[in-house]
Amino acid sequence: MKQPLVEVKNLKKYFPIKKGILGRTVSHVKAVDGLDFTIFKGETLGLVGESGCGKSTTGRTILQLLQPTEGEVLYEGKNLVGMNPIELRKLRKNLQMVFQDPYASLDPRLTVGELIAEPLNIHGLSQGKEKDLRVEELLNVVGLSSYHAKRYAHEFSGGQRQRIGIARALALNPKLVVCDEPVSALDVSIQSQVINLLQDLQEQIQLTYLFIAHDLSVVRHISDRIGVMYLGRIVELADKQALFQSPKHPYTKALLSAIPIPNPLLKKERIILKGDVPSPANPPTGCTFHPRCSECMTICRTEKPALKEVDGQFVACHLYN
Amino acid sequence: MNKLLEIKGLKTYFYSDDGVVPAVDGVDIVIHEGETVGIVGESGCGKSVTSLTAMRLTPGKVVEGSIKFNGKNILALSDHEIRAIRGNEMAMIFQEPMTSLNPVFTIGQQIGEAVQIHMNYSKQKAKERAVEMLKLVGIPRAEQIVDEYPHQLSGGMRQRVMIAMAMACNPKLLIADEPTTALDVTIQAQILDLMKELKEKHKTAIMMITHDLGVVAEMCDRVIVMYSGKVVEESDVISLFTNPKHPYTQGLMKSVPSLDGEEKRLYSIQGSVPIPGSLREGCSFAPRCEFAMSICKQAMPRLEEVETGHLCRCWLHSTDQGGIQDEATAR
Amino acid sequence: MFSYIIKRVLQIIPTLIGVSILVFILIHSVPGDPARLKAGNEASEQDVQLIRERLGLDQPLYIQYGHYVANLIKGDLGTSLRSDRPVLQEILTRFPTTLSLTVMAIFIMVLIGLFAGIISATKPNSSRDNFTMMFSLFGISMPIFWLGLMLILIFSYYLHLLPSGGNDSFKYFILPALAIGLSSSAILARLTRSSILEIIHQDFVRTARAKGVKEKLVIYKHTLKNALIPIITIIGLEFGHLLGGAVLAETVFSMNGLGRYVIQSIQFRDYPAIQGCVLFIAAIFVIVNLIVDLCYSLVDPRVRYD
Amino acid sequence: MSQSEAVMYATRSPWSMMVSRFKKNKRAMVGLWMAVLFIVVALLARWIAPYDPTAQNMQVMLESPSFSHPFGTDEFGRDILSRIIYGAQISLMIGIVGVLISVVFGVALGTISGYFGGKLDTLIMRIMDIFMAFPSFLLALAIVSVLGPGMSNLMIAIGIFSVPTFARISRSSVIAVMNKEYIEAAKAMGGAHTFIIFKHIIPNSIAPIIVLSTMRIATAILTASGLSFLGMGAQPPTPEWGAMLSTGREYLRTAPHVSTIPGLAIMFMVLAFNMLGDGLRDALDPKMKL
Amino acid sequence: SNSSSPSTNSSGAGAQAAVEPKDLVVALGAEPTILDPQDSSDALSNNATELVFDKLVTLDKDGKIVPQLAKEWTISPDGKKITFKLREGVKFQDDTPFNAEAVKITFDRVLNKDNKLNRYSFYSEFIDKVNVDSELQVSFDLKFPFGPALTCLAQAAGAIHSPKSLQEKGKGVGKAPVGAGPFILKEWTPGTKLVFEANPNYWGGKPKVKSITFKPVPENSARSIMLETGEADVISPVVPTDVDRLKGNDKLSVLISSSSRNLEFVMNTTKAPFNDVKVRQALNYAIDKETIVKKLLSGYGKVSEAAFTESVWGYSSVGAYPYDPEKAKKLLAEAGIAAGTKIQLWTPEGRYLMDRQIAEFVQGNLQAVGLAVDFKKYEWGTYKNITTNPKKDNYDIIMDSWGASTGDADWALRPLFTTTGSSNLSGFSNAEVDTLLDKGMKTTNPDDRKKTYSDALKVIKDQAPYIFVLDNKQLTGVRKNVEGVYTWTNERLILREAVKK
Ligand SMILES: Nc1ncnc2c1ncn2[C@@H]1O[C@H](COP(=O)(O)OP(=O)(O)OP(=O)(O)O)[C@@H](O)[C@H]1O
Ligand SMILES: Nc1ncnc2c1ncn2[C@@H]1O[C@H](COP(=O)(O)OP(=O)(O)OP(=O)(O)O)[C@@H](O)[C@H]1O
Ligand SMILES: [Mg+2]
Ligand SMILES: [Mg+2]
Repeated sequence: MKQPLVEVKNLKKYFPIKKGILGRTVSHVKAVDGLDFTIFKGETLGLVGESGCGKSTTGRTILQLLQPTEGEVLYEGKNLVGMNPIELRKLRKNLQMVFQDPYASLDPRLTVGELIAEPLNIHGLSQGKEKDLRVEELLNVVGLSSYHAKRYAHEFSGGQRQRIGIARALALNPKLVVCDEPVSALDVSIQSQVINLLQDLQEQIQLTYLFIAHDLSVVRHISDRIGVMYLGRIVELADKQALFQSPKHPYTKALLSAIPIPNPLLKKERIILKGDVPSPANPPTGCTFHPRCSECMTICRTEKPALKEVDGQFVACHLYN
Repeated sequence: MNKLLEIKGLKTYFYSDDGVVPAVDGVDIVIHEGETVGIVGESGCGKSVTSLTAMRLTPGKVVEGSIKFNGKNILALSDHEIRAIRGNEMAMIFQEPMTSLNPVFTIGQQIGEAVQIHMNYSKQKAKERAVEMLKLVGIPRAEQIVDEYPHQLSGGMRQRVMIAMAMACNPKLLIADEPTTALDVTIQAQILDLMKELKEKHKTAIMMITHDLGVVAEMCDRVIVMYSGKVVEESDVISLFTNPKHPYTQGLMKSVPSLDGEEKRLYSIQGSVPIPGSLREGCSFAPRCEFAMSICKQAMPRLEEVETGHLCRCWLHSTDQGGIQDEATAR
Repeated sequence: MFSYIIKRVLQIIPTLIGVSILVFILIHSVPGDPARLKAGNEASEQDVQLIRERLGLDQPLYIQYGHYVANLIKGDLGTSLRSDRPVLQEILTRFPTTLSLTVMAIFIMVLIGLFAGIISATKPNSSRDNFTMMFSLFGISMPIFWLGLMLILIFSYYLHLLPSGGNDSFKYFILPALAIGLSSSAILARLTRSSILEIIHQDFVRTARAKGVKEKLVIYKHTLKNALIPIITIIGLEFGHLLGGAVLAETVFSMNGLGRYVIQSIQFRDYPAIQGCVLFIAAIFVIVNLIVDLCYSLVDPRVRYD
Repeated sequence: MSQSEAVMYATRSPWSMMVSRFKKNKRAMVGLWMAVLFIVVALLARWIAPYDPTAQNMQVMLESPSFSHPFGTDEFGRDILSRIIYGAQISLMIGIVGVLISVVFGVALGTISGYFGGKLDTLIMRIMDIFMAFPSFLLALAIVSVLGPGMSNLMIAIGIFSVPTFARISRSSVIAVMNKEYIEAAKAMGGAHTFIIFKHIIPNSIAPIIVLSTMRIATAILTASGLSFLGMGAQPPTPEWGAMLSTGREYLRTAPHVSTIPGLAIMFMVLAFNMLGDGLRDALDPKMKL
Repeated sequence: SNSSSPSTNSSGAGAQAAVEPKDLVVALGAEPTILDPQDSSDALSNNATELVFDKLVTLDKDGKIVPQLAKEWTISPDGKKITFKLREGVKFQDDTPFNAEAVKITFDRVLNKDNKLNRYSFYSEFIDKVNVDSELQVSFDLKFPFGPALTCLAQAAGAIHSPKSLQEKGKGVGKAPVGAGPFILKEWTPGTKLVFEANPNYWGGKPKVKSITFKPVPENSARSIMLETGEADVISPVVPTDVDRLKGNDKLSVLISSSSRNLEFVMNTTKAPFNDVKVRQALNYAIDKETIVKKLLSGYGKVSEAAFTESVWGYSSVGAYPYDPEKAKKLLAEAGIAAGTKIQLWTPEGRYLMDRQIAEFVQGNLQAVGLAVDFKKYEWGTYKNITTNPKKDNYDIIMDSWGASTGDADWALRPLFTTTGSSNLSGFSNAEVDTLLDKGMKTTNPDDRKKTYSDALKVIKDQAPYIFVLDNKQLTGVRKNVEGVYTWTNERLILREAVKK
């Protein structure tokens, strides 16, 4: 029934830290440290976690914008890692990205029309009149109109820009769209417009999303399954209902309880975590969460827990051994 | 309860080559002693400018209105007198803990500076006070941290330092301009917790600026909703959440995806926030409002008390139709 | 910190080797024959040949370079073809003049530039800002040698206040230092202004004001210390500029400094002297920049060398 | 939406916004007009110069400014006004051609260095470091010594002398642009290197180069006149301003105008380009570190 | 710079008693290079060596040969041997005695090719051997009877070193010379100053000034100002444009003395069109020498009337080509030179007095007679290198200047105009001139010699390989309280007899 679109296997991305006279690599930032998951066709996989935990890096390595250090990314069975550049460029049509910053992701020197036509030009898809029509069509799809095509990105509000970004991503009829915090820079009232748009599009053209965000309520709203990341690893991956109703990992529990609820009558019990997220350049031994974990055991300090299935949810925690 | 801060009819405009930007366009705010007032609204609606104006720190020009703090007319004070209030009776924490601390001075120097200025502490005593404050905001190793520089701390710790700095002189009013927006949820929870604790301990009034309704619900006693330079709704927190009056407030609440309910589609307010200065007749929310009537496009409604303690600026709830004339002649 | 210095010093070496090769190639491409110049006008071809042999100029270039480098490693910059003195000695007798000139010029530049920059940054777009910036534009646009001549014309010829040339005592340095210092001070003024303006709009300055810090302290304590980084950088870079300016100033003011020596050496095709001077100047320049880098850590705690 | 609405809404490209910001800057406009004036004078030199700039007339040597010779005459009785007018051609040529040379090479090296990074970057930047280790004026001096005096050599020397600066600025500007998400977006769409470089990197990193070029024209004119002053620039009787100043130095006491006037000419031309560059910077990006 | 000893401080001198010898400050255009008289030939170095060293014979104020370390001399009848009787009781500055051995050691050093000294060929050309006849008698064997032999020995290069110093210092004598002269080199700060102190034991009596300081001041105007302000007592050279102003100052005077140097343009006679004598004459007519002297040199010079100047022995005026552009054009036309023919004119800058200016003016003159002149100014180092050989370097017209340093017609003409001359830059080759100059060199009878040279000068004028422009004047600025300063025609500034009041 569920067909895998992308399979990520043991994906790692380390950034070297250089030092010394010759700029030797002395250690690594383990931004992504061994991920295994599958994105199924037509679903939305949400990815949450605190800042710096490796969400964006995951998205970028999957799209081969960053060369993974290790691991495989299978797109419809084909490994994208190490694929020859020409072939990869062709495949890119199917894999697109919507960026977090609607201000930085559009070249300020191009008009909106040119921006949207750019992917068509790169892949030589359509010319002349046909191209103009396609641009107009894309603009309409994202709720803008063709007269916007002559204007520059800086003349648009954040929400509109994000729509332009989405139109660009859609131009090539992609299969997978990686959305890297597409709404976190937007105001609440605009955010819902964009989320609705993304959802509508998914329905209309069978898109698959990898949806990265740090706002749990947004992720919950849009995703089918959710992965929770902590320091470069997935600590819990589950169906959204399951995750919210019965979070297994202590970190997930704390995360869920930390969200302020817009209801003054509802006072809930908080788990307040101690300290900050440790640096991925120097992660704690064993379970990387153990220094902040209230249920930390001795084994947690030494041994990395693997991601295991517990009651239909995947958890990486020694509590469930 | 005593009125601590009373802002009346405040208008702060920016004058530039491109024209006038009425960033704050007639705002009334009252904050009582020990009370936490939330100010919500979309980006650019004038929240920060309002708060900065309260401390007379805005680069804009106050064209109208009055600000009274603790009985003093803020706008009429001499530079010397206003400096005596800043950081002493009225303190501020900002959104960006990363950039709000001076990178070239130690934490201790920066926290100590305020007490040196306002309480005539010696350097040594100021440092002791700094350590004390750091401990108060729950920073471990306070004795060491006091000699460290901002870049050596994480975002959450820096925001704690900011709070320590603001609280160093036991201010009566703490203005917090989106104090947790730049932080992660787990850290945000820590900071909010801390603020609540401090508030209880020191009876400090807080002006809490945020766009996160969750934070408002959790922290505030009273809420002021701003839209495009104006207050559109004001009420106590419970009544606002249970019974929002203004269509904008209603829309805002509905567009946040909830964590328990199960909605297929989010409610969304169409259109986008107006650019301040793009002068328009009528209610500034009218172009986005699904209940907009013809009058809405002609005149700006007044902020009226529609229920006890619940004020709203909307023709739907207006009892005083004469307001049309009033506003029209005022223009 | 120490290892950082070592690292930086080691990094200088390849640069200096590059410089030495570049200079060697450059100067040997300059047409001219030091032997002929040394022999004088009345000399016959035979005399010239004798001298050429004596100076070792009859050998192939790569051998000459080899000799040069071999000596260099021993710390020997060679012997001037013109004067037969060790090049290092020639340089060291002249360097104090250039150094004093440059230091005085830097002093003038910092004094005027910093002051003017602060003056105009504290009241941007006021008439005093406009005046200062216009003044600095003029300063940047004035040719050093012309300014020098005009200073001579006014202060030496008309007013008889200061000597027009030489390097005997302090008063001889005033005009040349002014000539080169003024244009650099204009550059510094502009940079100071823009750095202060940039810093003054940053959040932490607002924080300081919110604490009730006096406006003067906001500028001189909170802003200036942050603005100092680009200012220090430009002082380091200007050092090189000033060394270049010294070439002109020393010519205009007949000062016996390194700059003029370089020109004389070029004119005489005094290969070892040119190489020596350029290497020396390049080394000084690189060292000054190293010092500048180290100064960063004094003003900016974020800069750490380890 | 209708056509008319599209027309009504004047779109403002980054370029047109820059132009309007520039126009509001008084100093920049003065600079622009001064530069234009110099260019016009240079172009029309043949028609507006009252005398042949090289015609000698020993009868009127070293005359002070007068009605027939508004700027006076030099040691050969040549009309200084005419020489200044023709000199504008030369200074502009040296400035503009010199800077063009540095722009072409500097931007190419800087862009390659910044875009591809790695070993190539290190190599290019180390070579630039070597050039930068010379005080710039000495470098120019050395290059003219090698090439010999004369206009074209002067331009080449001036050109080479600014290459490292352009390479550096362009590299850092490219790197800044490389970090922008829209470059990543272009990569994600499958854009090839050349496409990204020419379509996105260069147009977005060129602003500092434009500003630097204008300012470097000023520097180039100053440097060239400095070299001429040392006798290593233009050939006499070419009316190069620096050379005029240098030869006039002999008569500083008896006929100060001979050296004062070319100096003023240099200053005002340099001033024009500096003001222009300043204005461009403020219009393009006031935070630009130039 | 070093802390200056009180002896070099000139400004404070005014208050001292009149009898006390004072310090003399001399500002010169450049710095001496090497104070080894046999290894330097430039005037500036020689000005200094003339203070430190004595020679066997020297020139007096008027350029006559007079005894110095030699009391008297005899020339053998065949003219191939000169014998000197030496002055007794003379000591070098290092207290070693002066004797015949010292003379021989000094000359053997320069005559040894392996020492590769600058003046090797100057002496080796005619000196065969130096013999010590006795403690105080020395004789020179010549390779052939050489007319100007004594003149050559009177040149700076004839200076006698202390043998001890030669032995001890080797090549270093150029930095620390020891002679038997009236002044001792005390201090040399390169680029800044040289200080010479009076030699109290000088055989000719203690000098009248306490010290002499040389300062290199390349800027012409700066030198003039130093003289005006009293920072310098003597300056050399003075630029012609400053002379009138300095003369107007009643504390100063300007010595105007004749010079053996002239300034000329050399035509490359080995190539067309300059291989045509008509062209060469035409160019001679084309140049307005009168104006050059009057305007550019403010009158401080003289239009050349022969290939060398009045102050050189053997001079006779053969007349200058008058300025006649019409005639020039006619001659050019006769030679078939079309108007607009391109020729090149090269000049150095800053080497000779007003060199570039004169050349620039000459360019104007040549253009006025219809030639298209491509003007090129070179920096001296380059210029020297590309103007050594008319065939190889293929120039058209170059500026040159020649100072017959021996003050004798032989050195003024032979190197330039004989076919094999060492400085024959025009590629001139004329059998008649060759014979006449060879004869002149070997003749000892002064009248015969004079006649021979007069004939040569006429031929040279007619053949016109050069355009002789002007004879230089030496301009020396001196404060009026200084006396006893004079110049030799070969541009040596003689300061050993200076008195400062
Ligand atoms: N190009 C890079 N070079 C070095 N380190 C990097 C690079 N990109 C990311 N990192 C590091 O990798 C870690 C993960 O970064 P990433 O951007 O994936 O986090 P994120 O989860 O997307 O955070 P955010 O929510 O702030 O966007 C961080 O510690 C970051 O500093
Ligand atoms: N220094 C200034 N010059 C000109 N306009 C300004 C200035 N500061 C603020 N404004 C304008 O005033 C309006 C209100 O700004 P303000 O910072 O108060 O908004 P805000 O409600 O705090 O928004 P956010 O949630 O993004 O912080 C904005 O439209 C802004 O463009
Ligand atoms: Mg991210
Ligand atoms: Mg704000």
